[in-house]
Amino acid sequence: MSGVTSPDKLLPKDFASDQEIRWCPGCGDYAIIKAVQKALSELEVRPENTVFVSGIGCAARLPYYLATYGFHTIHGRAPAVATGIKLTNPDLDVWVATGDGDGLSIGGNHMLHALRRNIDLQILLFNNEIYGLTKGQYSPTSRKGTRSPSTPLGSVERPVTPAEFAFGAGGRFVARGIDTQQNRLVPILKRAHGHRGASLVLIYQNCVVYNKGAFAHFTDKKNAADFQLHVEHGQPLLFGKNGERGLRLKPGCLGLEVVDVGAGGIPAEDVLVHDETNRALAMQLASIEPPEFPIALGVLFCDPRESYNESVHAQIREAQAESGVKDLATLLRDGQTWVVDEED
Amino acid sequence: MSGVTSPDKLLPKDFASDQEIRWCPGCGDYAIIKAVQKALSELEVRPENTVFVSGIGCAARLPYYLATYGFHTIHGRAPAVATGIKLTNPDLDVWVATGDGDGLSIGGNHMLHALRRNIDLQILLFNNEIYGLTKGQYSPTSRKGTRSPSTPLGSVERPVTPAEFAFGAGGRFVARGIDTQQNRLVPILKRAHGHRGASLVLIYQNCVVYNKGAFAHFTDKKNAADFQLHVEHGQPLLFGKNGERGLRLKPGCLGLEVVDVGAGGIPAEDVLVHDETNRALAMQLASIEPPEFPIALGVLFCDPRESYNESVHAQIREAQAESGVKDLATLLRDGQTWVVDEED
Amino acid sequence: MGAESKQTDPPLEDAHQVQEAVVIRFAGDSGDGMQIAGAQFTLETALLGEDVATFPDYPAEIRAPAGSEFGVSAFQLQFGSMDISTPGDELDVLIVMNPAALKTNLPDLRVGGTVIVDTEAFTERNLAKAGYSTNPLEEESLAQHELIQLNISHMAAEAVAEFDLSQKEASRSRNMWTLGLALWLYDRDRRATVEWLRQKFSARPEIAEANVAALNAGHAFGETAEMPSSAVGHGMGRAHMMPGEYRVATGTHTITLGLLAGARSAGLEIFLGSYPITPASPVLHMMANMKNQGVITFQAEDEIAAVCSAIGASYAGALGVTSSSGPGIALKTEAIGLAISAELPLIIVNTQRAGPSTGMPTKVEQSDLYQAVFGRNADSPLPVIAASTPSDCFAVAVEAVRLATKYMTPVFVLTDSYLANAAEPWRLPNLEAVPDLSVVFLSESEGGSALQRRNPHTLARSWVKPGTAGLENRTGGLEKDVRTGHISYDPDNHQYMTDTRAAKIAGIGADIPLQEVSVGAESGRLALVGWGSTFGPIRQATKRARERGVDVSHVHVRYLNPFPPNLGELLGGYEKILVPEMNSGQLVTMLRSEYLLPAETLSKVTGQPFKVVEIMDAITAILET
Amino acid sequence: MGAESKQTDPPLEDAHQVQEAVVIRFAGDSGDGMQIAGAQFTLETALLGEDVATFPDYPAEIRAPAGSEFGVSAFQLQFGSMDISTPGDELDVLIVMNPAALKTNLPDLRVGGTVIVDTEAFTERNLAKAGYSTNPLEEESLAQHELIQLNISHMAAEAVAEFDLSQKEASRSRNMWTLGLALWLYDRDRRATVEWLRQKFSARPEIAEANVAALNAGHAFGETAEMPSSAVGHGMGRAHMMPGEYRVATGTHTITLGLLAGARSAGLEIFLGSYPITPASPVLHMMANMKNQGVITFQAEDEIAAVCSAIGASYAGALGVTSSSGPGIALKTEAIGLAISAELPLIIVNTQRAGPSTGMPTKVEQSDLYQAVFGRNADSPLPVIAASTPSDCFAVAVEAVRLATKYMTPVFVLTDSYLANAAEPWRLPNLEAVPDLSVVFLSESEGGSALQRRNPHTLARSWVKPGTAGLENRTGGLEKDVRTGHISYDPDNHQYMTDTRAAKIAGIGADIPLQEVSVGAESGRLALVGWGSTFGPIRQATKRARERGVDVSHVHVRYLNPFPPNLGELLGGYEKILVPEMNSGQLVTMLRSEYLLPAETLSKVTGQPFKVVEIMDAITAILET
Ligand SMILES: Cc1ncc(C[n+]2csc(CCOP(=O)(O)OP(=O)(O)O)c2C)c(N)n1
Ligand SMILES: Cc1ncc(C[n+]2csc(CCOP(=O)(O)OP(=O)(O)O)c2C)c(N)n1
Ligand code: SF4
Ligand code: SF4
Ligand SMILES: [Mg+2]
Ligand SMILES: [Mg+2]
Repeated sequence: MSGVTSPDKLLPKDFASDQEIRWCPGCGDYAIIKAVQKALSELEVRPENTVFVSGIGCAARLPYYLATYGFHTIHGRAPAVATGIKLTNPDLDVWVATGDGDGLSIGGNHMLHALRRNIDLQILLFNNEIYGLTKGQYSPTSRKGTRSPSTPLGSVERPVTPAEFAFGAGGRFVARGIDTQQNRLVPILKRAHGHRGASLVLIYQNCVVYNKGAFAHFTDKKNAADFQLHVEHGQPLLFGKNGERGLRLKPGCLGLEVVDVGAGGIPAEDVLVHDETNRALAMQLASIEPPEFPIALGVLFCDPRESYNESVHAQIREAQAESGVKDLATLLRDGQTWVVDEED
Repeated sequence: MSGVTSPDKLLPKDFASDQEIRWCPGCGDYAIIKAVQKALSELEVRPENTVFVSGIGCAARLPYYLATYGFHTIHGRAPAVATGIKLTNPDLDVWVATGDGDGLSIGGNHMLHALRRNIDLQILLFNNEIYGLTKGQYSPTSRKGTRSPSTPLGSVERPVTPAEFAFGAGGRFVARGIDTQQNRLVPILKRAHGHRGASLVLIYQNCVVYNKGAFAHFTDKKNAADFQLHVEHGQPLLFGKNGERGLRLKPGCLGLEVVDVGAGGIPAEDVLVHDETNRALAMQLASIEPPEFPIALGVLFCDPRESYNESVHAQIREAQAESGVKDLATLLRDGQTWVVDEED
Repeated sequence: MGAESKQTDPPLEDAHQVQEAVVIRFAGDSGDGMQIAGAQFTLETALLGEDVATFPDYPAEIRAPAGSEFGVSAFQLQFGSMDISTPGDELDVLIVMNPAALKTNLPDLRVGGTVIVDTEAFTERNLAKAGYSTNPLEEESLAQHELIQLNISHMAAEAVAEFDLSQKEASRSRNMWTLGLALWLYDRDRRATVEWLRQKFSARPEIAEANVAALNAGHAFGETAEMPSSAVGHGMGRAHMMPGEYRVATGTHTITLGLLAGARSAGLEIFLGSYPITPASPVLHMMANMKNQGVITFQAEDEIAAVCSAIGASYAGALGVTSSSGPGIALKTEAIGLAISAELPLIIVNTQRAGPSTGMPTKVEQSDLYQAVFGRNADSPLPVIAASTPSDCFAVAVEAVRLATKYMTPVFVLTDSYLANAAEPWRLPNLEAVPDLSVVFLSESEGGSALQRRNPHTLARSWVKPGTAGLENRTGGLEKDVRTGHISYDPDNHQYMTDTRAAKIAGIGADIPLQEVSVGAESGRLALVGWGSTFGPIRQATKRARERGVDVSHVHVRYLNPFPPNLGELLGGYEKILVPEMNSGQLVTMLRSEYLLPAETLSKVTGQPFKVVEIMDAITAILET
Repeated sequence: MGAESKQTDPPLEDAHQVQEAVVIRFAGDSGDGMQIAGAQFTLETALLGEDVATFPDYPAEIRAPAGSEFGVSAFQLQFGSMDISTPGDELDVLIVMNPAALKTNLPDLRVGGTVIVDTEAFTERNLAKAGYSTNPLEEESLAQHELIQLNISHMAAEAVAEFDLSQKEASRSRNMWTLGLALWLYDRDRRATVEWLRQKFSARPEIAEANVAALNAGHAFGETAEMPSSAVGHGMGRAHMMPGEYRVATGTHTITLGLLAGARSAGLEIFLGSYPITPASPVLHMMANMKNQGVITFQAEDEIAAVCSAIGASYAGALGVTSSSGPGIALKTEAIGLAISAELPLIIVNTQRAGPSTGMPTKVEQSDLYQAVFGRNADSPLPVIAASTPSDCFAVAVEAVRLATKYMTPVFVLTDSYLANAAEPWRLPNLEAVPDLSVVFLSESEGGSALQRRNPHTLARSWVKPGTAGLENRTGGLEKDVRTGHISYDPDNHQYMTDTRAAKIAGIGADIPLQEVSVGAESGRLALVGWGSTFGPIRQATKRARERGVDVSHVHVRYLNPFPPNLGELLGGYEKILVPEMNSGQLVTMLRSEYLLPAETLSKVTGQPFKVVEIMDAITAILET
């Protein structure tokens, strides 16, 4: 964003760098970057105070195309690099852009620990269920049976569900969105930014070259109403063209079930109301999937705890308040010293 | 176990190697190895068909003391090495011995993917909530505030709950035990062995040197009855000296609650019955903890799926059945060939 | 011993027929199918009996925006009746499908060379995307070349009009039209291509037939149109190839088949633990395609798990292999130390690429030699061998299996992105000549520690397979007692074990072929010492210089650690030593240290292979000083 | 320049007074408190003005079973009025608390030396655990030594009887009793120890006082008992130390303080990203103890995250530091390449240990030099410097900060487990003499790419701190255009950037002190060339040999990459070059390659430091051939 001088609100396009975008035509990443630029603009953040950190992959190219600070690191390690940045300068807004391979295959451990520590990062995971950049091998989120260059007869692995993983790691903010739903994605990104702690935003992203239409069963227009459940805190969990279906507690067990609502079904007030601070509910929402259920989208969980960076710096401040910052000369003399005189 | 020739049932002591054990006196690892030896004996497995693989740490020393095959590899990587062993020779019983540092800090990613793939390993995670071998630094399971050489003012990190992590990773067998409870640990180990897929056994282990009594709040005699809930498939979730307390579904939400049972409380038949194939229940059991709840011990979850090694070999067999194993000469000639004659 | 050349040396009178080779490059958008056109031209050429070498060069981006400069994909090949060991320095013919391809490739066309363009693509929009402010076809800039303007797009579309194709599908046949023309220009068959098309599109025959029609139309166009005679080539006649059965193969094919051949000879299953990375992934892909051969491939969660799983496989009695490129290899170095300490066979294939760090993933470099030889903690020696040509990868792979299993050690195999992707006629190896590598697992305890029984000649410990009763043992990465295999912190024992590990690897020197001279005399004024894929250009440069009477020889080193035992003496016989490398000078460091010879470096680090002329210039320069 | 010695050279007449030093070793069970006894003896000795060098040697096991051989923990020190630079080859006095300690340590006691044993521990059970079938105290085997049998356990228990201690606590005072006796034997004060005890046990004064009582009792015993005169030593008089203020410090103290001093001078915050590993953890621990100094320490989930977090910290404008040992460093090599490519400062401290693989974690080795210099993918040069003594770690750390920030590069600092744990009198550095390392971040865009602005002298790019308006930029591990900093696959650009990275690091050669000769002449028959913690034994061996008239010099190299510019010329002045290293010969490889000098190797890989006599023997041997 070289040359920005006026403090006026920046437009989405002001967050575009001068680099020509090199994603494939039609790639879902184009839609995502638009949403990111819009969110940054609406958040009224400053480009100079914003850092995008990424690993390697198509997703990880994102920082090049944003007019903020950007660090395209190495495969899988973005959360670790971002942790160093955020701990060093907590005033920076630090975002991580990663893919299902970058973030959950080679980088799974850093993802786990970033979420566990609850360091204040916004982690955007572009899940296309494939390794795009390396030309289409299956990934840990690819469905069983995925044919790819490394699994010509179909993969035999059970995929991980990223949101479930996030809960297992102790994540305090878990949200899901779809690449092309800008109107929904922008608010999610803004919520993630507002959450002081690790915010994981899982984005279903269409890799048109190697895994085209992987999410069509719920993203296609004809399936959207029946298989997308957009959750909102305090609102009933309704979906269907006219909100004629909903979720409620399955009586006598710890599960959810789909019910018809209104005429011929249960009364609207009996539908479960979304409570984004209810971890058990959020975990159930993370697990349900078509065809039995819709996919739950939006902020599934947000229940903040003190962030790791806040705790680290609070501890340093306390220690300094207690003993003061010693000058080096004093530090050197820790323990006993003695003097050897000239020509003793 | 050099020199075993008779096919007679081996005794626990027959599974002890000739190596002098080098754990600290009083370490919980002594109790665990006894349970392991007993389980191996009762399972009537052969030492030569059994491999223990470990990373680095006090826990990871286990293989040296067992008269089976043993591979003490590098820090955090045992599940990956074990995966190679099991895929190569599925007839071997492959066990992994790891610690909270080895398995969840540096090795968290391999743990995730071993569980996700559901490869048939028995993974014993000795959780002492500390790095023993490197002299007492806090670990990812250490409670917030843990004072250790690397956190002299107390750790500020939120620990991970290993069982929750396991569910997030898609684990199909999750059990918990206490180092010194041999009578309970042995059956758990045997169940783990019986489960064809990745079996995670989490063992609370007392590091008497660096984290003594970390689990006293539920392992101490005086606390045992009130804070240990030993779950058993098909049995009600009761605890307390005389089973006078139990768990039931908290009405109207997705949680559990502790209730008094019998005189003055709810009738025994209203207490929740453990169903080890109910993942939602198992996840709740994984999360409850003192003081509000007891710690759930035993096989929290066991719901088998085809193991990764079975799938891999089934696919190979199918491919071979379809096209047959070609001889090398045929393989070389894949595509078009031509001949250059002598002195053409 | 240098790499075996597939060529017999041509009779002397042929030696100066440099014109007996042609260099042609197809260039277009990533989506234009240039790699396929090039590969098929290569196949048809090879089937004719000519020699050929190729150089595919494609962008890092998956599908870069159409028409952009960085989206240009090119395939270059040199063919002819002479010994072709490089894809050629300068282009004789350049075929471009759009302005960006013209812009980025024109500088490589020789003066007087032919450029064939698809005029339809020279729209204002495309010109702008390529950064042309005016149309170069209408300008002086092409005056030094023979310009042939054809509306390929249009003619291809007409050729396929009768088929029921979408517009996108129809436009994809342009590469076949172009190929047809190119095949006509050099009088080559189309049969193999037709066959290939029909097989590839067997599920959609209309596409196959449309492509065949386009191919034929391009060919027919050549027949009927008045092509400038300067552009029309001819069959060059068969090259002087060694007798045998041939196919076209890249280094990926040959290394994979070599590993399989080695493992079969050893009686071992192959287990490949790998993680995708450019340009190493094709080895994983090809291995994954051999499930029906019983090959187990494991796409691990990362490179660490990949190498560890391979170590586990070797521990369990299979041939553990892991493949990656520099950044991924970096992650494996700790685990390789474990394999050294536990003395397990392991083959590590590094398909090198340009660095440091992520660098230029699709570009060639051979800068991981230091990493292979020195890149681990502590004293941790292992053998390192490198392939010099696509064909050579086969023998190198077999040799890696031999060394790994005979010496119970990890072995590094170095190739690079050029070798992995370049195709050439491959003389199929005589499988009877593959050495017998049968592995004998220890089957019974003969007292003492099973683990620490060493072959007194090779110093290799015995390989014990879990599942064997009576040989249960514990091993790992801690130092082991020389007698019992138990953990030992004994000072003398550590010295002994360290010395033994070193002696075991050093001993391999006595078990490998003596270093031979690839071209030239066994002593003289100058030796060019190379390794890896610089083989072709060094060979050509040496031969051409010798034709001009320059006293220069080419020594190509396959065994980089340990060196062949006679290498020092051999190199001592030359007055000067120049080491061309696609790095900042790595082999040269090792040679200087080992032999205290004043070897000099010729470094090229551009992500592109050496040109023959660059090496010839260096020869001239060093001999003048 | 070699490492600065804290010693002024003693006047010539003193030079042969080798007896002016004593070597003593405390040995017992891991739980016996031998390390504390040794450390306190060291402190009292240093406070006397004598010189001292220590060698703590403890088992890998946390608390090995009591009485076992592998559970023996020992602390050796040499002290005296001469230049003490090693802990000594042979023991004059050995104090053992049990049979296992006697068994494992006796071989190191010189003929005629004194051995003091705690008889109470020589029970049948303990004898059996140590593998003694008969009681050695009753045997010939000790005839060559002066044996002093004392019931230390009993006397210590009596001394603390009046305090209200558990039996376990009471038995823990044995080490203080023993220390008291040892202090008496050599006429040393107890004040510092008393002070230390009272501070350490301030929460439990009864324990403090009991220990003081035991200390005093041991001392009193010496006064009153008839100790054989041969065992009684004396104060040696002050050593010829450089004037200044001193404290006792290990390499861990000094390196940590050096990093802090460097960072303060540079005006930077320190961020340490680390993961525990023996023997490197103490650096993490000591840094973690400096939270009140604003130091951020981050115990990462693994070594990869550790180095990456440090890179992130440097990116954000702090001084990123990461610390580990060989196996952990292996995991960092990929990320170090990123720091090289992105040109960010980073300090990597490797406290080396014995390998390969897990090896012998608590034992010393200096075998990661190859890894530091060569151990990355691709051409990825960086500076490597090594500390030679505990004191020297301070200056080396400051220098690392200077190089990292001035040249925008990762810097390797090599120490080892000996330096990390060994204590010696440390002359406190003159803080005014710490160079001004002030860092200037780029604060405004002066046209062109912020990232690629290079200082024409150092070739370092400018450091841009996120948060700075107008300088927003994108960087990473892909190759960057020399002008814009954008991703570039341009061949010439890659050559240029590779050359620039190489030139930047090579240019450091002109910015470091010339190599000096540590002991001896600037030319002659033989140079011993060392690096790292071999400084002490090489220095002593050289001095002793010179006393005997042997023409040998000691050159100690701090700058291992690049070498000091005069090193080649300097070494060229000696007839022979011998390179003692605690590895299989790594520096020697680099010297031979760089200077084509026939340097030879003196390798010791036992996990133990060189003995002076081993080097002296090697001097004799090489000069005889
Ligand atoms: C250490 C290392 N290993 C492997 C690679 C190769 N690599 C680059 S991106 C990638 C996977 C990308 O998948 P994902 O994260 O899902 O991103 P996408 O391209 O699908 O957006 C791989 C395997 C690398 N660059 N570095
Ligand atoms: C690559 C590497 N990093 C670090 C270490 C040092 N290390 C050894 S064990 C260990 C942690 C052990 O903790 P845990 O797994 O909990 O086992 P415990 O000793 O507590 O049983 C560490 C950090 C190592 N050996 N290798
Ligand atoms: S390969 Fe897939 S993810 Fe990558 S840019 Fe192309 S469409 Fe997008
Ligand atoms: S340090 Fe702790 S875990 Fe390790 S052996 Fe000792 S008591 Fe057990
Ligand atoms: Mg992806
Ligand atoms: Mg632990």
